[in-house]
Amino acid sequence: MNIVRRNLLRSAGAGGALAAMLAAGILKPTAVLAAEWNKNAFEAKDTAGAVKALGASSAAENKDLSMTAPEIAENGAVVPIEVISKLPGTTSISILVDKNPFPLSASFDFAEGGIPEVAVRLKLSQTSLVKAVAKTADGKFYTVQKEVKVTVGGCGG
Amino acid sequence: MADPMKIRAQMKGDICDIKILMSHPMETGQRKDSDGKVVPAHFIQSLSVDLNGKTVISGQTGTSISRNPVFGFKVKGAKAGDKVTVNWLDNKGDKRTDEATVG
Amino acid sequence: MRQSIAIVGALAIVIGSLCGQAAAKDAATAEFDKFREVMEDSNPAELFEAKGEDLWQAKRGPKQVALAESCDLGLGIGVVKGAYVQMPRYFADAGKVMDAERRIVWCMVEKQGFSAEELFRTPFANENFTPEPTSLVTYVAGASRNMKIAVPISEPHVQDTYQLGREVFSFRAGPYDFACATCHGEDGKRIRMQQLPNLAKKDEAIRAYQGWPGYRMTGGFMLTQQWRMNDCFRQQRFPEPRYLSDTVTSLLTYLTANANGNVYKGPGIKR
Amino acid sequence: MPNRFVFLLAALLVIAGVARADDYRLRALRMIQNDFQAKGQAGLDRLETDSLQHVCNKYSDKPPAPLLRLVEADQLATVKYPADGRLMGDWREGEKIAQSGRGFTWTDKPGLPVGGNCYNCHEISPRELSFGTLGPSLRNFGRNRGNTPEMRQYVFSKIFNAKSFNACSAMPRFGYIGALNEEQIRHLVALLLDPESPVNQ
Repeated sequence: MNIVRRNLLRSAGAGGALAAMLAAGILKPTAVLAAEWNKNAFEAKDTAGAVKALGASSAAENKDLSMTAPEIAENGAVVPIEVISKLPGTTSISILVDKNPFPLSASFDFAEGGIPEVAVRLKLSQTSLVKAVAKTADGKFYTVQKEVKVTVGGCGG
Repeated sequence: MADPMKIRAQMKGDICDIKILMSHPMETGQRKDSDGKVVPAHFIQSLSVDLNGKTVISGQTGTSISRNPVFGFKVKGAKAGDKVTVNWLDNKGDKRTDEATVG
Repeated sequence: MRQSIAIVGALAIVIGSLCGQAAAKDAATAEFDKFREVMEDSNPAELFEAKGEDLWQAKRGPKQVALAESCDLGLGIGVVKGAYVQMPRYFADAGKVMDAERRIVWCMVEKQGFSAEELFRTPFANENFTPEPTSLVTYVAGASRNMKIAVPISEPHVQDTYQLGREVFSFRAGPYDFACATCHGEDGKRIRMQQLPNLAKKDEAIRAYQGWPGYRMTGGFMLTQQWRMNDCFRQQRFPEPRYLSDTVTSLLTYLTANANGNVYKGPGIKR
Repeated sequence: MPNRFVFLLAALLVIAGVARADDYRLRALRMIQNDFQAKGQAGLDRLETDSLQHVCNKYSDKPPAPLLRLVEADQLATVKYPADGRLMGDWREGEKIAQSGRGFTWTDKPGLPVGGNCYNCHEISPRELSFGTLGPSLRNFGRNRGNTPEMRQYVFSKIFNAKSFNACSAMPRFGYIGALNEEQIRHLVALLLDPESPVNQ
């Protein structure tokens, strides 16, 4: 089962009943989506706080977790980032922009069938480290990071 | 109501490549309009990708996602003709569900 | 004195182009190019193509007529595929050479009965608003994707407009003495990090042509060739060209016909 | 005889061609006058060309040599040097001016200070990677050319009125049109020539 959904069930305090409702299609998927948003993590003002709110205490670098990001972004409003995890049993990938007002940008959970490879486009308010944190089924966290430079545009300056 | 998404789901070998374009302002709550007034935050918070009715990837997003978001995902166990459904929901309760057929 | 300055100047230009520029420029440009494909592969412009298609098909306006059943883009009423890459062209019913946006707005006014005044008031998109002609142009442009640009340049009206466009292109005026050609008349130049295609040359004009209509990453909205010309004149420190004016059409005729023979890959995605 | 005929024909064709080009030029000018509207600080008077612009337009930026020298001398005569003779300011201020591309568009507020637009076209400090290439690189400008009084005067003049040295240069006449004042130009001279400036590091 999807980890986020499991958390939801636990916090709802009536896992069995909710699961049954879900299975019966009484709760629309968007209702589930609404309950999932991790406010603490997304509203954390620094990377350390966000990572902590995701439940990661220490994360190690590993060659099986990689990130593709431009060294210099053509436009900070749309920076293409791809994160690929070849770590066995990857259950989630989160992406953070260190210098943004709220660093946590996105967090994805992979159920059976979902391959832990995601491509997103992010806003960078300035030159910053972009960081990915992956979680594996055994509860371990891994990380990778890259610096993306944001440049000034033409004409208007 | 929000505009429809564009979803492309294409088999590449035994992996299904899914590209999603969403129509959404993704307001950070920090931008000021031309009159100098702060534009309130308005952004997608959650999304899910279902294959034949079963969620394979679910995501949560914050204000750092670019306006008119673009996502790329990969799914295994799919075949041509399967149904891919994408849902999103934003912080104001707006939502959208769209479908595509795997090609 | 003058002579020695000139010599030193020439020397500095040579040194500049040999070392400083080359290294820094190429690293950044190469990096942009690497991610260009990724960006173009999933271009939010597609969202506007879809919107434009709905607008094209729907019965709308005071006359409750669909453009699909009333608007001739040059290849017959309702024919969209391939029309974009053959504009600007001469339209006998209007007695004018028209670019795609000008023609679409003409159809909206003449066929559907929309108010020209209203359409002219807010012609370009911003964060909160996308004009209907913008979505329509994006749809029409997308329907010519992967087709060869073929402005009918031998048609006398088009040829005449092309010649006028060439003159507009090189007209210097304003406080900074700028013409279009000041920035777009040489190969391989940049303003800050932005490439400046040489619009007089076939292989470079195509780059400008297929950029617009384009999804602008800054702000995240859709902008058209009409907007591009308008904003170039702003940066040229000129007064504002009227929306859909002969001057703008002539420039678009000049740069599009210069790109004739190339395959159109737009709508674009731009910085 | 046939040779003379061919020559005559060719001459006539050339004249016809020139006449046609002039015709388009005039018609384009009339079309422009008709198609623009004043907006913000950008009035329609900006479409009226001054003598320099007229010459450059007429000769497609390549006026004949005697005219070129005349025009350049004319432009050089517009340069106003500081009364106190001081040509070097603070390169740090110069860097800020060089970075800004603001000024004179219909969306800009009228009045000073406007930016120098320098990085739009030139490589200057090695710390700024986002630079244009319309103009030559100015990297190591002072180191290559020397921080001499003559060089200071040349740089001041060039920024004040670039057309003094190249009549149809792409570079605006920043001092002449009142975009940059004396103090700002001094700072830019320092940015290029001061040995402490990052340009020369």
